[in-house]
Amino acid sequence: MSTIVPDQRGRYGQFGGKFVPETVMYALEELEGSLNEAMSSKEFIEHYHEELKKYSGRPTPITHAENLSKRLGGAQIYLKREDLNHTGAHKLNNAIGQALLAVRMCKQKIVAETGAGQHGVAAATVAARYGLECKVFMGEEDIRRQELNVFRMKLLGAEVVPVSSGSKTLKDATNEAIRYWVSNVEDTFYLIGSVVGPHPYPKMVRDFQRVIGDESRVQLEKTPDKIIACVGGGSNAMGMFYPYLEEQVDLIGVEASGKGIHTGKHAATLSEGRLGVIHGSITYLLQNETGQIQEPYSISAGLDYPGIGPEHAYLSETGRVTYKGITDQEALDALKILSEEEGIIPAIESAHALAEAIKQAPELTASQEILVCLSGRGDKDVHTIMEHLGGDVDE
Amino acid sequence: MSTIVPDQRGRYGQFGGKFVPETVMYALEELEGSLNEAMSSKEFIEHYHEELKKYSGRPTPITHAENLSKRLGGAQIYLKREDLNHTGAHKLNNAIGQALLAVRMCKQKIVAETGAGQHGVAAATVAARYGLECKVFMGEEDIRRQELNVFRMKLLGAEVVPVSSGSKTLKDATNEAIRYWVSNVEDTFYLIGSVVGPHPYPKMVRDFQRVIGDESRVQLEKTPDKIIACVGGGSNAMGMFYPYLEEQVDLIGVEASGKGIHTGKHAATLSEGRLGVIHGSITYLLQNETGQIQEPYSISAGLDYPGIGPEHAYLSETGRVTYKGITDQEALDALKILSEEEGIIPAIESAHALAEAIKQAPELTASQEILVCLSGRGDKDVHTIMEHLGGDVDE
Amino acid sequence: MNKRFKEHVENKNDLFIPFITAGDPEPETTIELALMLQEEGANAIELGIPYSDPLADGPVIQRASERALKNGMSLEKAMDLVPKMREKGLEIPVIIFTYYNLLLQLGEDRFFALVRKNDVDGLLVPDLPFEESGEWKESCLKNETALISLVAPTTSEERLKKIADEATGFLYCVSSLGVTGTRSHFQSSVFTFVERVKKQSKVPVAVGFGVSRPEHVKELKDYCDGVIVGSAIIRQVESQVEALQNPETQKEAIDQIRAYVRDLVAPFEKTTIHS
Amino acid sequence: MNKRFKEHVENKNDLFIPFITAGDPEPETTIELALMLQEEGANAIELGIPYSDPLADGPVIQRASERALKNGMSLEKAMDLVPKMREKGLEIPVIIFTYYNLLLQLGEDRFFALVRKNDVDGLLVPDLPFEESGEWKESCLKNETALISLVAPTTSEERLKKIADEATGFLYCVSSLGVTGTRSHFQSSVFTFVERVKKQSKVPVAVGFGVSRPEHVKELKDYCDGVIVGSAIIRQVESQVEALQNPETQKEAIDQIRAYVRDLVAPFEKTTIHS
Ligand SMILES: Cc1ncc(COP(=O)(O)O)c(C=O)c1O
Ligand SMILES: Cc1ncc(COP(=O)(O)O)c(C=O)c1O
Repeated sequence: MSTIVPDQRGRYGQFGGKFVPETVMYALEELEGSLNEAMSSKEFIEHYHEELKKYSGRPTPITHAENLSKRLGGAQIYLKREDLNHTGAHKLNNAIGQALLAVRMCKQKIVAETGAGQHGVAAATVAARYGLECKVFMGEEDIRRQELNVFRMKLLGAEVVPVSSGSKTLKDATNEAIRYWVSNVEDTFYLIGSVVGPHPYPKMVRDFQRVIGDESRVQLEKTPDKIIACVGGGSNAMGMFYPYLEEQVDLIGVEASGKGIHTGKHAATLSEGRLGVIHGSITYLLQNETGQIQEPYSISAGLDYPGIGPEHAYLSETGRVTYKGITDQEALDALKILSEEEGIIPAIESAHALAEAIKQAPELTASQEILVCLSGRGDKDVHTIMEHLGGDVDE
Repeated sequence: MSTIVPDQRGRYGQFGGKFVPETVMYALEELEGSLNEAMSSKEFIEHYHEELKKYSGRPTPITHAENLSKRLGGAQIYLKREDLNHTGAHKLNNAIGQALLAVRMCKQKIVAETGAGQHGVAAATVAARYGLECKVFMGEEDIRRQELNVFRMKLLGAEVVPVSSGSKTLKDATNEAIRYWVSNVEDTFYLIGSVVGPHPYPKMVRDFQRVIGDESRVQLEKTPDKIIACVGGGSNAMGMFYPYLEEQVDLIGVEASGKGIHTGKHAATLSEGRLGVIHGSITYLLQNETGQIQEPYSISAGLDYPGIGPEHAYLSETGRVTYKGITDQEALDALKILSEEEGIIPAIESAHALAEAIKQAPELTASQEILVCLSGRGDKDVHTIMEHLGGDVDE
Repeated sequence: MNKRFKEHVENKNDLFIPFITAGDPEPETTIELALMLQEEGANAIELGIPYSDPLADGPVIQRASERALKNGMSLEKAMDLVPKMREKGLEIPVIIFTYYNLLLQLGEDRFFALVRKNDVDGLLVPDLPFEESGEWKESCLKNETALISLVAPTTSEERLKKIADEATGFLYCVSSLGVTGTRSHFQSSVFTFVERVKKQSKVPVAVGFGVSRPEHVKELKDYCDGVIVGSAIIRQVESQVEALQNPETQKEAIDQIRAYVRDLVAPFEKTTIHS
Repeated sequence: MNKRFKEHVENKNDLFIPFITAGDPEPETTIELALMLQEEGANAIELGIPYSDPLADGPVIQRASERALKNGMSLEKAMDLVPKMREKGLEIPVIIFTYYNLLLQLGEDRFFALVRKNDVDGLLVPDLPFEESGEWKESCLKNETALISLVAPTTSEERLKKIADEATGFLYCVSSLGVTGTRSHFQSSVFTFVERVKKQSKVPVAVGFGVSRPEHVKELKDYCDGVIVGSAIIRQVESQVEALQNPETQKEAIDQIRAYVRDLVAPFEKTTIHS
């Protein structure tokens, strides 16, 4: 990892960049300038860390999953507990950072996209906390599926704007958020929820999420043998991996292979996608032959994004990170195992990472260690799990 | 506070004691012995604190509610963030302690009662984590109302036993749990969820919850002017107050006055109850003229308990703690204000404490401080809030 | 010592002590049942006071409590039933079985005033343990009222001695851990336990919790001085609950229950009033 | 420089550059619309390629995209329409308006092969900013294809200069921040902005985004060299979408749209083919 990424143009190798309408270029330049200024301001960094600590409850602990490790009979599994963040997932780390930046840039409004509603809740939360107006774009289909998160956002004072274009889900909500931003760049900050979008977003989100990996390095006595994280857009994984890129450790990202790659119902962007442009960035994405973006599928609303952060595309290409696929069923099984063995109900997203750990642990010895990023809690998914596991949960 | 409570008989002044069938006396004696032994074991205490830290994510932070304080124009309001505990409330502090004790006592099973399901989830969680079988008794009426928590418990591997006796709610679930315990004292540990029940439960639960107050004392630079906590059975309040009993600080417990004391639909045990025996302990309780226990009412499932921990009854009698009532509507208003001002959706229980702080803050100056115990997060209540606030949440 | 206890319980064996819930399904029935039970050889009646939260009781007695509460029964009203039973010829002691909260609310003075007025013979408070019972014991002594204590298999030797030393009326052995209810067999440990109690006790030792079949009575007969029968009888009441409330069928219903009781206590070979 | 641009756009003013979505509602209509627009004085046609994620477009053009996609339109098929338009008499330049991803998937070589084969005159890629466009600009030059650049009110002076320096065909001024769509009035800042662009530009300067009323055209006329009209025309198409697909009513529908267009550009006082 000798090259510094991203480069001046916001490229990670051939990935990334700024593929946006001219109307947004100014806002991106402004953002980049303010971001660089803020990130080198001791006061800003301190404020950000203070809020992480006193508001979101960081550092999140690392829990040794002793029962699970014993059951698998291989490596020791450790869980980085991002589920213990305020609002229940790693998403808040980034939302706090961006919202503080928005305030520093004297923006009065934030706009965000959301799929399952986790990032929307995080955005609404920081908007309330830092006195910003907040609009969250959300597909009509997702609004229907995620009623409770919609209400949480409203309770937090945010306006949830239904998106009826396209497939009425995350990618369309993102388009709509960008459209809104384009029309309101002057007073509005676009708070993106993952390491996606045009430069400098992927870098900014990574830098606000790297606290996950930074803390882990301090908390663990030694570098683990493997680190595993799920990848939707890729922010929890980048946050976890980034501080470990130069270390001797296997890094494994896990995509959702949904009902199985062969069924076409999946969100396995890296294994099934082709190079293209989505939401302002060149990366891999799921698309048909002529380049129309395809709707991905996963049981977990946080993983069904048709693209992937450009830095992941780069890390996949360079081979530094290995990417695997986990199906709905494998994730559900892992979720059930962790619940019963350790009393932790993970988000279905996080259960994908866990499922991969469960596969790999038996191949290691008891003195080896796997660190799993438990990106969020499963409370938000209980309805979905109920539908899928049905009555047979206690058998 | 010169007298040491409880005394040998488990009495806090005239309150407390062990009013249980002879069949349980042995188990209480055994428990008391093991508890005393464990609490003086450095190893046990360390293990308990290690689990609080690495599993539940303690210490929980104290958040300065700056926007809220400004809006109220009086005291600075600080929030002790018990909502950031694993599973979302202070309940886990106690559940971890008791479960570790159960393991130390070589019990293989735990039994617990639950109303809203928060303690049930905490019990199921620690049962999974420490390898115990778990039965949770829950009123049929509550099972219907708290479907998601029921499923969480099942997912965690616990058996949820429906209780159809009496009013089919918390007090009946408690009776049933005690009955089960009576029949299975040899291998079963009864994990009570609040500072109620026969001695040594109120003391034990308090001692496992005092971490709330102990941490607060370390975290705050000075002793606040007032400390406010809600009171169902009274465990979060006792945990918060206990380490401050000898300090110069107003301590205020908040009961649920439901739809208003005059309507009879409330859970204001201290103001409306009479001395009596409930669940093995002499304390104040809501009862009719002849001594039949009455079903309390509150919008918050965690506060509608017809009794109150005996130590609270004592602290009320001695005047050390003042107890106030907050209505459903006041609590809902407070919940909405905190959500919008600070991006924190509190449990409706906790919102009762907050509502009292909102009443009292304007009477203090900006250099004075009120510490509120934010006992839990509101996610579990979103359905209830939806029903009550309906469509007008964003007006 | 209360004269009725002296006459019907003291130094006796083959004691048959049935439990009925006052006001289940309504007060009249309770009186009739008490009389019938005396006719079938009962040595004392435990008159259960219905309570909203009967945590020592199993589902059968809980339901009886609910039925009685629905009809407005209370501790005070239940005690007022006793003279009516006496009027109709009840001679055996009546023991008020009540949870402690009901006593607390009525108050010690008022309770004992009622004890005296209504000629009540004993008191059993399942959730008032030995350690907390001092004051009540004194008042009971003063009022010649037996305060029945319970002992359980888990009761330590030391405690057992203390309890037995101060026991009045009879000692109630809980046959197994658990709440009241009926079970199909006794564990052998029950017999060892009862022998242990017998050794300490100066008053008769009766076994309760789960006695519901003639075989139970037969099994226990040689180890103790008697049995307490609760849920088994209440279950009979429950099965006749409609018939008991209809004046035309009431007698028949009582006789059905009588037949069950007669069968149950047959091993005692009692000389009953009817025979 | 492409000969059609030379003839119809270069050094011209009162430019009328309409946008239509290829294949909305089906390919035949697109051809007819292009011809009608030429008849009404269009100086060039922007042929929009439907895309699943048209993030620079407002709801009207999004819906047009969806209609066209449903009927299987693609970048390749859209380019194949151009010779058919020529056959029927289209003389003005045709500019392919496409999101970058579609270009990437088709590939540069294949795209320019199609450009040559089908005699396409220009290219506009709303999400390919100046910094990333170098390679495509070269190929465009090589293929005598204008690469139309956009400038916005927020574009810095420095950037504007760079963009204007390399502009070919015409410069597309975004009249306001926002996506395409129609608005009721222009802010005065628009005119200052357009003047700023005019100063830098060596090619004609056209204003787009929101032009939908004759008053708009009148207002803008004196500040710039022409207008681009997108959503306003597509909205007309949308309102005739049924009629356009019925051979019997198609002509009438097109004439309805024609009437709207004629009215819109009336302030230009064009000598149109029909008149
Ligand atoms: C709990 C959780 N984990 C993971 C993700 C995926 O996002 P990312 O890949 O950016 O971490 C989400 C997105 O909503 C999430 O909620
Ligand atoms: C969040 C929360 N706060 C408070 C309570 C009340 O319990 P206690 O008074 O024991 O703290 C509960 C009980 O379920 C609860 O869930």
